[in-house]
Order: sequence, then C-alpha cells, then structure tokens
Amino acid sequence: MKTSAAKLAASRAARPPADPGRSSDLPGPKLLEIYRTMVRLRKFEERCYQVYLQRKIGGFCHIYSGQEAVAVGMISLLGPQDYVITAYRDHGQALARGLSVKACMAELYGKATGCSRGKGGSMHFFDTSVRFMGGHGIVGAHVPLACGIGWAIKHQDQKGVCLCFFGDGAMNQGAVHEALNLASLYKLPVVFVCENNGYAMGTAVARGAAEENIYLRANSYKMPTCRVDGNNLFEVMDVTGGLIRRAREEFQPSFVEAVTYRFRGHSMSDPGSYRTREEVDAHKARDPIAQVAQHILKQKHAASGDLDEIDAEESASVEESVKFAEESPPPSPDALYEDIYA
Amino acid sequence: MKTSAAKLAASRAARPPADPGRSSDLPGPKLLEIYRTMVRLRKFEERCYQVYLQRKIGGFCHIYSGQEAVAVGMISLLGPQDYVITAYRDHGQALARGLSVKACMAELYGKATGCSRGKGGSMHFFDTSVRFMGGHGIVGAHVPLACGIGWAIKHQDQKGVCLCFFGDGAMNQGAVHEALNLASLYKLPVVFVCENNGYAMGTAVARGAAEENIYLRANSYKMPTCRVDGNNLFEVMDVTGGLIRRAREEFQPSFVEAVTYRFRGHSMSDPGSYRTREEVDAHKARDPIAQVAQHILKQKHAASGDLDEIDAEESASVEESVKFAEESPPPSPDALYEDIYA
Amino acid sequence: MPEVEFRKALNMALDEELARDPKVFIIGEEVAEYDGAYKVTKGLLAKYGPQRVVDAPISESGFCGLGVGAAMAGMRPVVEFMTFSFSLVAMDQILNNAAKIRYMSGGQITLPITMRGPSGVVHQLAATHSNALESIFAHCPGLKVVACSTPENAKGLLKSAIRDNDPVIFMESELLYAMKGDVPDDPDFLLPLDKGRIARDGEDVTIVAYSKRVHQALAAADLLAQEGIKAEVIDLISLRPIDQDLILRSFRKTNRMVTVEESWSFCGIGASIVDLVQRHAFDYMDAPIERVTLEEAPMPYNESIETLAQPSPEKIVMAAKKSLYRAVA
Amino acid sequence: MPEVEFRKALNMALDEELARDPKVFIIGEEVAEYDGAYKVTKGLLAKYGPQRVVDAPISESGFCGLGVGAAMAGMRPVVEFMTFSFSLVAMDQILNNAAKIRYMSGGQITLPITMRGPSGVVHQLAATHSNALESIFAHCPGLKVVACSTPENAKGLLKSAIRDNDPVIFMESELLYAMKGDVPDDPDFLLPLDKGRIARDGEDVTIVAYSKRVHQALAAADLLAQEGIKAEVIDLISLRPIDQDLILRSFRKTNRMVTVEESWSFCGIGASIVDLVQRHAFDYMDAPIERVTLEEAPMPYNESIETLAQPSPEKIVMAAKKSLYRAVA
Ligand SMILES: Cc1ncc(C[n+]2csc(CCOP(=O)(O)OP(=O)(O)O)c2C)c(N)n1
Ligand SMILES: Cc1ncc(C[n+]2csc(CCOP(=O)(O)OP(=O)(O)O)c2C)c(N)n1
Ligand SMILES: [Mg+2]
Ligand SMILES: [Mg+2]
Repeated sequence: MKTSAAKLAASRAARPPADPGRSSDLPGPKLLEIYRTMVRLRKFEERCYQVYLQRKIGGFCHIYSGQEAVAVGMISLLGPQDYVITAYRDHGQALARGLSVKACMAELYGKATGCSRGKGGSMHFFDTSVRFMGGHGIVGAHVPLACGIGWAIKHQDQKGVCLCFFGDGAMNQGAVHEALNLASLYKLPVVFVCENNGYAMGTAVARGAAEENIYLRANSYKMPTCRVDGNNLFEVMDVTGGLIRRAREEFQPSFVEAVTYRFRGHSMSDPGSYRTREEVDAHKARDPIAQVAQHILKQKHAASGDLDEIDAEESASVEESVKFAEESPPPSPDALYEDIYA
Repeated sequence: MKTSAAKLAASRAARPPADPGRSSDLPGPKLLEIYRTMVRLRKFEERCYQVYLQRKIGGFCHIYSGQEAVAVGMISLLGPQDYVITAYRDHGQALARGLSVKACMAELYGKATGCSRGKGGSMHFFDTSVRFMGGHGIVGAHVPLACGIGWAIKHQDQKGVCLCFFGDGAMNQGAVHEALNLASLYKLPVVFVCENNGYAMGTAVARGAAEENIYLRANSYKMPTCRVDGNNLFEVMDVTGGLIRRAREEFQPSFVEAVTYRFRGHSMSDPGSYRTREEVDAHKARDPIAQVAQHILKQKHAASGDLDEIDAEESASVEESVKFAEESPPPSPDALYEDIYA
Repeated sequence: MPEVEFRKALNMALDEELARDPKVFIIGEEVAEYDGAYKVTKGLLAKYGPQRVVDAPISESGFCGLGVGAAMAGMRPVVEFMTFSFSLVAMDQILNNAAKIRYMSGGQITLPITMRGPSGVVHQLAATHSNALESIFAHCPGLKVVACSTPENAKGLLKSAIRDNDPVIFMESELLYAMKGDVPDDPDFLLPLDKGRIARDGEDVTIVAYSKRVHQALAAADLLAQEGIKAEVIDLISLRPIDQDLILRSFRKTNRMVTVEESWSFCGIGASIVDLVQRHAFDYMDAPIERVTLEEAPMPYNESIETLAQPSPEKIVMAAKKSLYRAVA
Repeated sequence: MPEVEFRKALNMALDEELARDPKVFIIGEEVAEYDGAYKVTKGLLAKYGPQRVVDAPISESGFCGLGVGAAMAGMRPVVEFMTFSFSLVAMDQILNNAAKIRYMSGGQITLPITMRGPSGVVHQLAATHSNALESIFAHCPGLKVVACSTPENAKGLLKSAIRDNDPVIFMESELLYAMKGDVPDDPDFLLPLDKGRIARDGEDVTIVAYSKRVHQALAAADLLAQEGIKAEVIDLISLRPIDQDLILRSFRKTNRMVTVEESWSFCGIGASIVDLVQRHAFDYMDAPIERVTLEEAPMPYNESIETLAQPSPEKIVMAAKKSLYRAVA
C-alpha cells in the first residue's frame, strides 16, 4: 500500500462517536506537554540513530520517528491504573508512558541502569512501575498477553484499560486473531492499536494481506473498529478517547487502525530501497509533530520561540541521557544468572 | 448456537450463482449412486460405533453420521485430478472419495491392510491413489497444508482443486486464519469447507467465537464466502459446484460454511449431555439421507424397494469389511521402524 | 486421608487453591461446562462460576498467552492443555514468553502461571496425540517442569505449582487418572517442586523414572526381586531442575543405573542424567547406564506395535540385568 | 573453485537447485523483493520470478504448513525462517506435520521439504531472538537436522537437503554469513546429510562441535597445540542422525572428549553424545566428558554478559584440560 497522503485522508472510516470535547480544544499547557513528549520521542530516536551508527549500541534497533502522534496521542489519555504493551518498536510508547529518557538510553547501552537492567535491549523495554509491560520481539506474540492483562484488570476490578500496539504485519500472525476473538468473547478492556505504517519490513501491506483495509479484519470479532489518520494527533485522541472509555466502563474491546508512516528504515540495518524518495518525502510533509506545532501557533498557545525552547530542552535531556548511559555501569557478571526465577 | 431447524433454514446467506443446471435435476443413476455413497457412510459409521463399543477398535473415534450431505455432495463433484484433505472426523470424506470400505475398516482395526497400514487409525486415514491427503488430528493444522496442495496444483498446471474440510471449532485456531489469507493472497485453487455442526466438543459455536456467523469471518480474506444448509444435498452441490469451477478455472479460493449436525457425540467417549434430546431429535428429523431418498422417490428415479436394496447391499459390504478387518494381519513388528524416512 | 482417584486428587488441589486465592483461575478447552475432557475440573464451574473456571475456544496460543499476560498483571492462572500434544501450537508463548519475560524485564515481572495437562502416549491415539514434550520444556531455563505420578503427589505438587511464583509445566498422564491412592486433605499439604523421591529402596541398581513410567519401574523392581536383584526406584518428579543430589546419592550406592523415559532417546531426559552422573560420579560407574525410552519412531496406531514402541517392565528388567551382567562379566 | 562468502555459497546452492528442478521453490519473509533479510536469496527473484521465489506474510505457521502441503503434493519446497527463533510459532507444523505425516500415512506420503534459516545467538538480539532449537528438532524421529559450518559444506549440504526426500531442518548462522571460503562450482557437488567430518586431526582429546562453534573449537585446538596438546576437532554437521561411528572412532583414539554446543546443557545434543559414548565405548572413557554449552539462562542483551553466557575458545581449552588433567591426576 503505497499510501499517498490523499488516499490516506480519503480512507478514514466511519468512527465511533468521539467523547464530548474535542482534543484540539485542549488547554494550551496540556497541549504543550503533549507536544513536548512528541518532541522527546523524536529527539531520542534521532540520537539513537546516531549512537547506533557510532556502534555504541548494538542489536536490532527500530526507530519510531514519524509515528509519534499514535503513541503520544493515545497514551496521554491513560491514567496510572492503565497498562501499555507493545512490540519491538517500543521506544516511542515507553517514553510516552513516562519512562525516563535516561533509563531508556541506558537500556540501549545495555547498562545496569537501563529500564530492563540491560537485559532486554531496544526491543524489550519494561517498566512495571508505570505498567509498561514491554517491548516484545516476536511479531504478534504479545497480543494474547494484552488479553491476559485485560483479564486481570477486569477481574481485579481495576477500572482500567490495556492499550496494545502492534504493526500492520502482525495482522498476519494467527495468534493475533486468536487474541482478538478472545478479547471480544470475554469482553476484555483492551484497545487494540494496529499502527499501519505501510510496511512490514519491505513488505507493503497489500503484498502480505488479501484484505488491505486492516481495520475491516476486526469485523470478524464483533468489536468496534475504525481507521484514523495516525499522523493527526487530534483525530487519534478523539477516536481513542471514546474507545478507552468504553473499554473501561463497558469492558468493550475495540480495534483501531492508525495509518502512519515510519520516516526511517525498518531497523538500522534496512536500506529501505523498497520505498521511493518521493514517497518518504510526501509523508515527511505530513510530519505529526509539525502539525501539532502549527496548531499550537495558530491557536496562540505559544510562540515559535517557546517551541524552540522545548525542542532545545528535550535535546539537552537526550544529551544528558547519553552521558548517563555511557557513564553507567554494566550489569555485574552475576546478573547473567539473576532474574531467571522469582 | 443451539441451531433450530427453522433458524438454520433462515440463516442461508446470499450465495454465488450456481452453475447452470441444478443438481436436483441430476439423472436418476447418478443420484442413486450418490444416495448409495451416503448410505455407505452411515452404515459404516453405525457399524463402527458398534465395534468400538465391543472394544474391537481403539483410540479416538469421531462418527460422521448426520453430516453425509456435505462430504458426499461436495466430493461427488470432484475428478481424479482433485485433492481432498480433512480433519480427524475423516471416515465420511474418505469413503466419499472412494476409499474402500474394507481398507477403512481395517485401518480402524489397526491392520496392515488398512488405508494407512494400521499406523494412522481413525483420525489419520490416507490414500494418495485417490489424492485423499488425510485425516489430521490437530485442530486446524491441516488447513495450511491445503494451501500447499493448492500451490502444487496451480504451479504444476494440474487444473484441479483442493477441498479442505474442517470444523466450526477450527475457526478459532490462528493457523486457519493464516491459511485463508495465504490462499487468497496467492490465488490458490482451494475451497475451504467449514462443517458447522454446532459444536466443538461441548462448546457451542457462540461460546467459542465472538462472531457466530462463521462464513462472515472469511470476509477478512476477500474471497467468496457463503453459508449452505449442509443437510440439503442439492444446495450443497449447487453452491459448491460453482466454487469448484472458479477454483479450477480462475484460481479463486472460496469459503463455504455448511451448517449441519452430528447425530452422535463428539467422539465415542462423549456422553453429549450439552445437547438436549429434543435438539438432537429435531436435527434427526432433517436427516440428509432421508431427504435425498424422498427426492428420489418423488421424482420416481427408483421405488422404495430399490432403496431398501441399496441399503441392504451397503450393510452387507460393511459387514464384509468387518470380516476382512478381523481376518487381516496386523503390521509386522518391523513396521514400527518403517515409513519414518523415505 | 481419603482414598481418591488421581483425577480427584488434582481436582482437590484446584478446588482448594481456587478457594484460597481469588487470583487463581483456570482456563482451557472444556474445563467449565463440560467438567473437563478428563473430568479433572469436575464441579469447579458450579462452585466458582465462569469467571474463575473458564471455557476457551480452540486457541491454545491465544489462551496460553492470555494466561501469561494475566500472570504479568498479578493473577495466578492455571492453563489447561487438553493434552500437551496441543501445546505445540502454543510453543512460542511457552518458550519465548512464559520462560523469558521475567529475564528480559530484568526481574520486574513475575510469572506465577501453571500450565498443566496430560502428556505422553495413551492408547492408540497415534502420532499427533502421543507427544511427550518434557525434554523440550526441560531444556529451557525460566521454566520449571514437574511430572506427578501418584494421587498424593499430584495433589501436593499441583498446589505448590499454583502457589509458585514461576511458570510451571505440570505434566499428568491420562493413564493414571483412574489410579487410586490416599491423599491428605490438609489444605496446606504441599510438596516441593524440585525434589524427587525414592519410590523403592534397593542397592544393586538404580532405576530412574517419572510419570507413569514409575509404576513400570516398580513392576520391574518386583520382577528383579524375584531374581534376587534389589533395585532402587527413583521417581524424579522434577525434570527441571532435576534432583541431582538424590540421583547421585543413589548411584554412589548402586553404581548402576537404568533410566526410563516417556519420550524418545536423543536429547531426552535420560541423556542428561547420564551426563550428570558421569560428570559427578565418574568413579562410581561400574557399567554403562542403560536407557529405556520410546523406540525412535512416531507413535503408531496399531496396538501391538504401539506397545512395542514403549518402555515396559520387561524392557526395564532386561536393561537392569544388562547393566548388572556387565559388572558381573 | 571460486572463493565466496558463506551467504553466496547458500545462494549458489539455491540457484542451482531452482535451475535444475522446476518443483523447487523458495518461500519465506522478504526472500524475494528484498533479496532476503540476510541476502541469502539475492537475485533469485529476478532470475526465477515470483512463482519460484515467494514473499510470505508474517505467518510462519501458515507458510511452513504451505510448504509441507506442497511437498505432500509433489513439490520440493524450501521454507526460509528469517531466523529459527521464529519457527517457534510454527512448531506444530514441524513436529506434528512435517515429522509424522509420512509415518501416519503408512509411507504413502513423501515430504521433500527443506526448512532453513539462521539459528542460535547472534549479537545482542536478546532472549527471544537468540534461540537455538536444534535439540528440540533432533529429538524427533521423522526429521533430519543438519548444521553447516563452512561455505563449502553449506553449499554441498543445502543442495543435498533440497534433493533429499525427507524433511530437513537446515541450520545456518548469521555470524558465519560473511565468512569466505572456496566452494566447488560443480552443480552436482553434494555432501552427505548424515556424515560429520574431522575438521582437525589430533590424538589427545576429541572436541565435538557444530555450526559456528566449530570455529571456536578450532581456535581452542590452536591454543591447546601451543601447550603441546593435540586436539581432534569433529564437525558434527548432522545432528539427526548423528554420526555415531565418527564420534566413537575418534573417542576410541583419544579417550577424552569435550562437546561444544549452541544451546543449553539440559537435554542438549552433547548429553546425547555423552550417552552414546558411555554406552558404546565405556571402556575407553579415561575421564568424564566435558561439555561447553550456553550458561543456563535466557540470552541477555548486554554484550559482556552475553559473551559470558556463551562457549568461547577459552572455555573449550579449560574443559579440554580438565578432561586431560583428570587423566594425569
Ligand atoms: C514471528 C516473527 N516473524 C518474523 C519476525 C521478524 N520481523 C521483525 S519485525 C518484522 C516486520 C513487522 O512489521 P509490522 O508488524 O508492520 O511492524 P513495524 O515494524 O512496521 O512496526 C519482521 C518480519 C519476528 N520478529 N517474529
Ligand atoms: C490444537 C488442538 N486442540 C485441541 C484438540 C482436541 N480436540 C479435538 S476435536 C476438538 C473439537 C473440534 O471441533 P470442530 O472443529 O467443530 O470439529 P467437529 O469435531 O465438530 O467435527 C478438540 C477441542 C486438538 N485435537 N487439537
Ligand atoms: Mg508496519
Ligand atoms: Mg464442530
């Protein structure tokens, strides 16, 4: 699916009614906070890209740049009782959920101060203190886990929701279908978020799925399903807000396809030759962060200098995190044998 | 889904246009042949039930009685170039595909003369000479195999089709969803037949699937999909005929849900207490064989005495098969180590 | 101590733990309304309701993953595989998720999940339904693997497994479900998950077995006794971690060993026992250790060759003698 | 004999077999338009088209099953797992279908399928992406399991695997893909699937290894040589069936052995080697056989403990010495 910006805009499906109050009317301070988080993600990822090239970090590394409106928009709607779980492209959701930039960067460096003590790496960020349940490397395999988290929420009367993120490619894993059915059958408070960035590695959506309208596949599971422009923060928030509410209050699971685009290759080792420069540029022109910035400026919530300041602060914080990571100690040799059993 | 006969009749979906010529207009001899095959299945299964109770055969044994119109109707449309693959409730499809009653009965007895040399048993009938590719015990796991068979047909230019049978419960296995997508993506000549007999063991369809209209789930894979009354031979044949033609000629896979009912328990060890006597009786009143008999008599293709004769002949042949099985030799001890590698 | 069937002993364990801890729930195919394919969960739905005893569709990967996720979020799930043969479709959930998430999270996540069900060959179910996967599970750090063998230990071990804070693979056997035995009704009767037991004392040769093969080993010991050979029988119970001390203590006494297994030889449990014995008790080895395993073939349907394919008391006797003759010779 | 990279040697094998037999096709994720995640299938789409070199969605269970079905119906599929870690979601297709259908059909069905891909730990990919599953596959009758170790044998073995009429699990290693070596360009260069090889002659101790660990074993042998110890290095190549004769021949000469493995110890390949040695060459055992395996932990991300977790030439040297000191003592 070589998603053109036009096609993308046209493809939005009928959606469940948004909650009263539109997110674009959010008060300035709240919006600026969201903007700051989006910037944080971007700065983190771009620095990450650099340190990877400098071979300071290793393993696989999947950059989230371009998809920020999805993670930040949705996760900003959560409270402390809620859970997040995601795949290996997890830096964005982790930071959006409030993991410290330092702990994330240190994890990439494999340090003992990392959010997973240096044992998980880029693909396996965890922080149970904010109910961030990973970071999972096997495509689709964490989606059934979300059902279990939903089960725990529901049967421990926690009035929460689990947001479960996965990619367009994951829709072709059988386990995902089993999980969608289970969530609907058991009425579990899970919002399934398929981040459709057009590709699973080099495979465009329509080359991997007979039904390229991903959100339609959730119809098989009798749950509310919709598609949103994943580069449009406000649309993301408006739609997801309603779904989260229904999950929390009615135990109604739902499915949302967020159409977006990754600015970088699949992982650091991907030259990305399956996408044309024009295609990438067209999507960069719809940068989700720039769109929010524009809105803020237009609504006069802040001046352009204010935004520059935020950018600079976030850059500085990422810089600090690099220093922190570099100076942190590695896990002790004993750590190899720790954390296997409780 | 406690399928009432009325609900069942009402639930038929819009279907793809049938091939010209309706199967109810088939010439008498052809119809009588089909009737004979249906009777053969029933006699075989009921005898099977008895010898199992006499402990002459062992293992799991899943009786097909009540579903005959599906296997016989569909398989009667195949030619020698076509393939059949099915689950563990496989006696019906095997006999419909022309495996000898003797080889089937001998397999149940675990004899060397059995269709799988006594090594497969009830759940694993095979006969490659008629392209009957099993008999498979793991729910849903043979459905991807059907894609491979379809692949082989297509890429070896065999102008055939693979009929793949599975149960309503199998729709909840992830592998089935992966397979449906692959078949559609690669345009494979496979007709997927979900025999919805209302239950997976003791689990009624709606207790296992959020979407109880099984045929609708195939919509996710962009292939023609429909529901037929699986107890109505002619409806089964009319609809499947068109699907088989499209598979053979256009490499168009399709999905058909055949709503039916098993007269016996799930397997020999199932007391079946999850179904009321009334429910079972209501379905027995729609016996697919009796329906065909009625049609034959009404159309004066044969007299009632002719049908009795067929019944008697098939009973006799099953009787012979029991004798054959009992007198056949078991596999030699060496057979244990044979057939592991080519 | 009431005398009950093996399946009832398991049922008592589930019942008591459901009563004790609201975080416990059972999920699997036919566990609720059907009372369990093998009646292990009989009556539990009626007593605890559909939120604690949960029927699942035929989605092993899905509901096993649901169990893992629920454990991550503080519940204490018991996942029933109708048989472990069907756990093959959930293998990734078990080996990647259940076994590794704690480690990958740097110890933040605890996974108190029990995955249970019958395992191994039954009777004429043929190749796909006769899988014994214990050496696969026992290969993997992060899992605990337990095989019960009597009504008593079935109860005590299952209760311990459910209370344990790690993922436990809990293996039963259809062929033992009807076996009767005395079972303590103390609701706090627990057995350690990491200890084997001496099922019979002896000094001439050690027979190591687990699950239903323990009973064949005991039968073999009876036969050997008739010939004046005193066999010690070890019931391993724990396959991961394996009770090395117990095995070595017995071996240092008998200097001879036969292992009896539920699965195939290559990369099997017995091979690892051989390995640990030769590494830790090399000087005590008076003869090669003999192994009685499945023959190296998928399980056939035919009854006679199905029997041939499996360990038997006679095969164990022969192996024991071989190990002894060798010493005599 | 051109000198080529390991990945090119595999590519040549695929290329030649695609050219030779129209029944051969390759299916897997990113094998076609992307030229393979590790470029093993580079250029093959361009040469053979999308019906012979087939991109698959992320549906391992589906496309592996498709391969098995195609083999049942007369094709000769090569299924690529991007890495064998991802084969865990297809385990049922491999262990129940590929391994057992021939048997259950009483020999009517032939399954000429090759399942290939890199296996084992790479570099900082952490626990889910570092699985080495060979002892799981090698446990199961019905499968053949092969691990290549040089560009030359990679080519000869992969061609044999594709031409073989049984399901072959063909294991490669990302870390070897860039290794260079001479490779025969004879399109009928085939190597037997069931034979190991002596990678280096010696008489003091036998080091048995496979896959990339062979190179560590050779490095260890170099180090040992500096101390006057002559190690013989066996490259197993075939893990099922294992080349028992070769192993025993060497052991009867050296009387000492170290096994080096890609996976964990318990129920590992080396345990089975120990078992067969003690059963068939008991009187030749001058010391316990030592094993160098992964440490018993999931694979961590951090580079230093990831290194600690694995075999190394130094660990092999220590193990070899331990086996020898014992004899000296
Ligand atoms: C079961 C499995 N198969 C293959 C892989 C290798 N792999 C990692 S990411 C990926 C593509 C996933 O694409 P998508 O789901 O669209 O997520 P995105 O990377 O676009 O965020 C693949 C094939 C894997 N990790 N797990
Ligand atoms: C993966 C797997 N899980 C569980 C089973 C046990 N089992 C055998 S048949 C069956 C019910 C299947 O129901 P359905 O698909 O509707 O077919 P039917 O028996 O009605 O023909 C179950 C749960 C199995 N064989 N395989
Ligand atoms: Mg994607
Ligand atoms: Mg059914």
